[in-house]
Amino acid sequence: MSTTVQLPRWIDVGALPLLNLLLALVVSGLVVLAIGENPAEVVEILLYGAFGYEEAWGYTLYYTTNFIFTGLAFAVAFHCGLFNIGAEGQAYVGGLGVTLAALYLDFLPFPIMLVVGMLAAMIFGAAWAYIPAYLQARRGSHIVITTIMFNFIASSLMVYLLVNVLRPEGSMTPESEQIAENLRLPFIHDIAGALGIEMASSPLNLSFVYAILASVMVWLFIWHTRWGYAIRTVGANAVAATYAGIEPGRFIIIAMMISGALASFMALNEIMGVQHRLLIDFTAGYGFVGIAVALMGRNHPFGIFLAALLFGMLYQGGAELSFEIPTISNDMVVVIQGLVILFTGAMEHMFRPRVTKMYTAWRLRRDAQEAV
Amino acid sequence: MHQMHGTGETGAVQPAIELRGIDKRFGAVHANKEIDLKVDKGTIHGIVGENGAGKSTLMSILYGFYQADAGTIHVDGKLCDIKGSEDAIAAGIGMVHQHFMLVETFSVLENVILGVEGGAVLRDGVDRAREELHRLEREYSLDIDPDAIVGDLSVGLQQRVEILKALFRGAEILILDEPTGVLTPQEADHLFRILETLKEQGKTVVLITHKLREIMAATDNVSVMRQGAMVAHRKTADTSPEELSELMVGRKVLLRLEKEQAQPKDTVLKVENLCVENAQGVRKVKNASFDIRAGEIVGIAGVSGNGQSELLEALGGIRAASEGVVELNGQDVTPGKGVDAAELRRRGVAHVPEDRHRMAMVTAFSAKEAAILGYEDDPAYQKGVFLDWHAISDATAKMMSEFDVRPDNPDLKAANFSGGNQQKLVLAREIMRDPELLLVGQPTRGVDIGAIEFIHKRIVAMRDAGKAVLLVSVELDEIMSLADRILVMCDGAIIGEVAASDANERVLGLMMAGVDPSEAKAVEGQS
Amino acid sequence: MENFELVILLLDATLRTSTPLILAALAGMFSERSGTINLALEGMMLGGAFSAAAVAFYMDDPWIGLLAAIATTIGLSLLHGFACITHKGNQVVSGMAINILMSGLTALVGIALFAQGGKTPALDKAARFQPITLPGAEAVKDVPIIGPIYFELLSGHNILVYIAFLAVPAAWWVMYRTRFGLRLRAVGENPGAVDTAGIGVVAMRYRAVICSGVLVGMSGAYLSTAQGASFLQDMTAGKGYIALAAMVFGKWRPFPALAACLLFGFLDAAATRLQGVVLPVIGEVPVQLVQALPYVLTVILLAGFIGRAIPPKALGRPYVKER
Amino acid sequence: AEIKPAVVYDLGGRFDRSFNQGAYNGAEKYKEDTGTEYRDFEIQNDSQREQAMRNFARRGMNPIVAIGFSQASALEKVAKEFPDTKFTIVDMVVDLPNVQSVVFKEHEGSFLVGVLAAMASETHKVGFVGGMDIPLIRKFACGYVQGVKYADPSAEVFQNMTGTTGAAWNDPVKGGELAKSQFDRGADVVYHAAGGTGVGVLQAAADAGKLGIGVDSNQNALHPGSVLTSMLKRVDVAVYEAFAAAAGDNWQPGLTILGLAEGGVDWALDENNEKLITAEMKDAVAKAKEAITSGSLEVHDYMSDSACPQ
Ligand SMILES: Nc1ncnc2c1ncn2[C@@H]1O[C@H](COP(=O)(O)OP(=O)(O)OP(=O)(O)O)[C@@H](O)[C@H]1O
Ligand SMILES: Nc1ncnc2c1ncn2[C@@H]1O[C@H](COP(=O)(O)OP(=O)(O)OP(=O)(O)O)[C@@H](O)[C@H]1O
Ligand SMILES: [Mg+2]
Ligand SMILES: [Mg+2]
Repeated sequence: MSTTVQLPRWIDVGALPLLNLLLALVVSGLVVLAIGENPAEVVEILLYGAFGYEEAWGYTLYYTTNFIFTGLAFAVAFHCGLFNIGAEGQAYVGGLGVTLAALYLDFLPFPIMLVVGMLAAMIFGAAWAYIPAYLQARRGSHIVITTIMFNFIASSLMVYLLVNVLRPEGSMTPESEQIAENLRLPFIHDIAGALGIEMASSPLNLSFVYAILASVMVWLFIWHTRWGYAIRTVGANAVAATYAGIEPGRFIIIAMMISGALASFMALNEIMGVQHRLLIDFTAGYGFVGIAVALMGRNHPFGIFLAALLFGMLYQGGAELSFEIPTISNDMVVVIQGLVILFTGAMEHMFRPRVTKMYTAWRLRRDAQEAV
Repeated sequence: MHQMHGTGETGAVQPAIELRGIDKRFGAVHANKEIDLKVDKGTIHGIVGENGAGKSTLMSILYGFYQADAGTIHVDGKLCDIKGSEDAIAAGIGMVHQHFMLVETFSVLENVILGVEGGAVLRDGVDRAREELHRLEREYSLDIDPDAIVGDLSVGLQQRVEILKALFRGAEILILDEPTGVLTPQEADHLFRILETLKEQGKTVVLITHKLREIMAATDNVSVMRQGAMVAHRKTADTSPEELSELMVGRKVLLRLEKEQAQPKDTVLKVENLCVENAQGVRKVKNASFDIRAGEIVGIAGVSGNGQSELLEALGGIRAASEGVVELNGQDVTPGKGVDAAELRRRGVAHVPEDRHRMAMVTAFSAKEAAILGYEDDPAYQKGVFLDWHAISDATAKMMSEFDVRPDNPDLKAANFSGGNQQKLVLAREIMRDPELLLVGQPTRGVDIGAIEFIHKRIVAMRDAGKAVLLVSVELDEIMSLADRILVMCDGAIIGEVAASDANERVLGLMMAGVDPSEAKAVEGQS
Repeated sequence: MENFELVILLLDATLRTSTPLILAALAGMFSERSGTINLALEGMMLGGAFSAAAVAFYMDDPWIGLLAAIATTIGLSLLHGFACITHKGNQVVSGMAINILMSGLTALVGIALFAQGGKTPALDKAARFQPITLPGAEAVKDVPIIGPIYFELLSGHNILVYIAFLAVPAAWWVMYRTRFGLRLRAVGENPGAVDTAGIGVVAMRYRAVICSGVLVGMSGAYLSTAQGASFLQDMTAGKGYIALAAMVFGKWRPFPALAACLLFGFLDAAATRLQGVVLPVIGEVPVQLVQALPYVLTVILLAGFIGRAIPPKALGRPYVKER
Repeated sequence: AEIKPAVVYDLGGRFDRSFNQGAYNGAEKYKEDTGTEYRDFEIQNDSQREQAMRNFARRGMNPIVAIGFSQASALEKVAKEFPDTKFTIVDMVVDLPNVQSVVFKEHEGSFLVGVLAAMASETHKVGFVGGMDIPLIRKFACGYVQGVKYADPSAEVFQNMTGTTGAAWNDPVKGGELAKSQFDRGADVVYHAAGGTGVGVLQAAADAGKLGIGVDSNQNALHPGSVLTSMLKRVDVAVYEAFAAAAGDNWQPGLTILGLAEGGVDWALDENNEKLITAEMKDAVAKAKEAITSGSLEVHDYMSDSACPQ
């Protein structure tokens, strides 16, 4: 495709993903029809569930927060040419960091704890990403497989710790103790309340603001710093990077650690923000959805924000859906998710050649006319 | 290589291949423009043309690898609808691709039988193939162990496997795409002997090459391509290298460059006993020692693949030295010992690699992003912790205007510039840094005539400004017109040095083929 | 003697637990040797398990269930192929998508059909693969050594277990001794070589993923109609990924992959039995450690500390001729 | 009064043929009896508990019955947010003014099936397969062991837990493997307290021609002739009672403990297993039941001191 006329941005990052998304939704609609429900009704409930009332907004944005973090995590690694499937494990281990900090450093005052919790998550998440990164950079192990393996290893490790180490005496569930009140991220409705604005209560918390900040920082980092430049060079052409004196291995490790740190921020939302304790599988597949979010958002923070919002909406609206229509369980949302990933991610090239051809033909004709 | 016999009555015999009106576009690139070509049976037919002229594309269409947008193919006078390589093979066409099409983990035998296994179960077919292979090996003296793993073989031997593949499939017409680019002179000689044998057996050979010497020595007819079009057909006997090169580039080839006598000053680069290994651990540079002084251009001549690329990469800090010392202005900068490409750049070494498209360009970047590759740390491009895109844009615009890069839009994606313009941008980036030492490989490969003159002048101007230049080129003309001193490399070693004033093509050619310098001069003296 | 019995029983359990891994690992091998990454094993296995259980329930015949499973997984393979081979999509993303899709779809369809929260109804004897007693097994039952080995260990498994173990030499033979295998391996190493040899790359890769589908379908059917007696949501519980790890661990070759599956199956069987057991020195065996061992071992292998696993060269790269 | 009741099931879902299904049956029965519609929700992962309860509460569902100990921390939170909503939690104690906690004396019921298991066993070896390894399940195991020893002091009991996470409730393949391993070691009766996982245990027993013992709901019908009996834990009663009490305005917060005496636990006898239970067994178990309800026989509760008498 490189030799054809470059597609304008609005087609490349706008129309094409939308076309694919539309197809995913049409197929989802067919699935709904197939199980004997009315797609129009489903859409209505989905939208109502996601945006129809004040609290819904809070939930939608709460899910969005997770997806922004995992989407950014995937994108940063992707700019370095790496396929990080390990956000799930990195966030999980990041959650361990937050929890340990909260349980053992609970004497720290609130504002300091906000920073310490974040650092703890980052360090743990980045450290978990470091090993596959090192193996890729220095020993050539394929990062896709190692990060998958590391998800499972993280899962076993965390179960072990939760069951044998972190579970409070006498508790039946493998969960850590609750973290102290003053170490929790404030809910947005509480903040608003303090400012005199009445808001419905929802799990939306300060980490949403972190997510927005993180998006801006990632944007600045990737496109406006030397390291970001180096990372993109390694991703686009590792040979050229070596030529330029940018050692690919070093930036593979840097990019993966940043990626792991971003993934770990999901733990801030879930643990410091909402659950207030470490629990089994709190990552709930958000890490995997992050792949779709990043791909749909063309690995750009703004696109990721939009895609994260879409998935946040699907999650929240989907929960509503399973409440409203008993035959449609939460699994419907999982199906839609799968279809969206399939069509916008795996089949993203489906329309591209045709659209490119059409556009090229149109351009050539226009240029010819102009030449006359 | 011995002289060819003329083909006699051309036109009387049925052409083995006839292409009519072949047209092919890759997106916006018009790779083949309504091409007509006739290749006579039992001849060796050369095709020449600059990089990107469309030679490989044309032959790949004939072989069914690509599909033409328009045009017809006739084999032995019959219209042949070639939809894929399968049809081409059935029509008796075989091709040795520029980039080999071999399965490296397979044995020679497995590679040869792939696609013509002779049955759903391998055993019977394999035994028969082994015998047939033996016969072919003997007939064409293509010695090779059928059970060797192809990945372990040298490039020359891999090429034999490709030829065997074609012959095993009963090819009557054999296409070879730049077969000698990767060969040692001895291997090349052997190849031409094989081609000769093929011709004697009545087979037809199409030979693509850049080397006019080979065309003159080995072919019966020659066709010239330029920018996707077929511009001329000649009987080899009726043409000359001068005419062919003029046809290839579209105007008279440049004459010697006007330049002053060099005024060499202090030694800038000192290389002692440098050894470099490639990724497979094969020693490609063997005990190279030389130095370059400020105010001179040192050229390195050699058949490509004789270690020049590795030498250049090592000096540019990309490849580690396994032995030896490199000093820059008296300081140790031996590559791999704590010194990398970035460090060398900081110390004033600019590097224009041979394979610019792959190594010096990030085609996914915009032109201005590509224009700071390697110099992204330059304080001039920083604003606090951020990159100063305004400054970078201005600098890029300056490079573009000075080196006439078209279109002069710093925001355009690098991939959307033509090959030649991408190269000009790389040259601008490196030369405009005003470095102490310029390492430059194939500076004019693929750029147009106007640009060649301009680039040559810039390089000489650098020399005159007291800088050191190391020039690697396979074009003897270029070496001879630019360099003040010429080092000849063969099989990884620098086998001799010739002052530019004493150099001529024959001496250099002999030395490049590995003949000892004194002997080479003696041979030259006799003629 | 008692220890001997225990070992036999442990190995017996190993055969049962490694069977789905073997079938799925071979499935992965066919796909990946042709150059198509198959992360979708997990989802395909799930789809196969569901179809097998649902159809076996309606038809009261495990064989029809098996066919349905295979049909389903072939369909999924074709979907994977359509995304990655035809449309040159990202193979990893396609695999993940199929996994997620199947996790949801099996439950959704299950609820729609049976209204049991995504489960299928329990299958009765006639609808499941039953243990087969090998000839003479009863006779030697009480002979020391031979009895336990033949009667306990080798005899008394269902047909799919035997199929899985026979599939390994069969796969080896196909891979290394037939024209199809030669071309399949070639297309995973250098599709250009296959193309210029006059063989269609796309068709070849499709055939490979179809083989993959057949095998992984059996693996899924084994879970729900042989080892288990119904389908339930996410019942594969990561077995697809373990199989993938085993395939990598076996360096993309049938017999080493078999060894890896047996090892991983053994670890699983042992973990079940080691639970709560206090061993000298180590103390109580952390089950999680044993569970994580396959993954840890695979990572160590990939890191090149024990041998080297070199994937097929063209793995993960769609075949693009005209840029 | 008019009520809008809701049930939140634990992992495993309403058709686990066991614990959650008991709750479902209770709710269904109430609906049949009174015509009152109810809402229910099956959670798929831990993060959903809170949202599910909050969703119900926000929609004015009342009372809300949460099934399973895992719901405790989520319920605690939501109950505080909705002080006017009545919450009932089964299997766990949450001390709040608007929460009713219902727990069972599973050890007593398990004791009874232990007696039956010991008497049915010919090998004097019996097994136990638990779900998630938590004190609650050890409580089942401990009561069972006591029952077995009561009837046959020389009998041996094998014990296995399926896992340590919620997934352990829903892994019949693993359950089957565990049961097989116990049969391999000579057991001929296996009792499970493993939710959905237990389906695999009972299946394995039926496949091997041995006996299984069901739990929570009456599972005798799953494999007639192969399920010796089921330890009934009347979650259905708990749910039914909670609904009924709320409707009758006599719903009380605080702790309710349901044991043998209260009819909260029992063993199941129906046409599916009547051939397996001999008169002698019936007598023995009746005697034990009488002794326990009268207080003359005390079954040790594992959770009282995290230990089981050997
Ligand atoms: N890889 C590519 N991706 C996108 N467009 C390309 C690519 N290569 C070439 N083009 C477009 O096709 C046009 C022709 O390119 P090509 O490299 O064939 O030029 P050329 O005639 O060889 O010019 P030059 O002599 O400068 O190399 C260019 O102007 C460019 O816009
Ligand atoms: N597969 C392809 N996809 C897109 N463009 C291509 C492809 N192959 C070649 N081209 C373009 O077609 C033109 C002709 O290329 P071709 O390889 O035929 O040149 P060539 O004469 O063989 O050059 P060289 O001497 O460098 O081998 C070039 O501009 C090239 O960039
Ligand atoms: Mg070419
Ligand atoms: Mg060009």
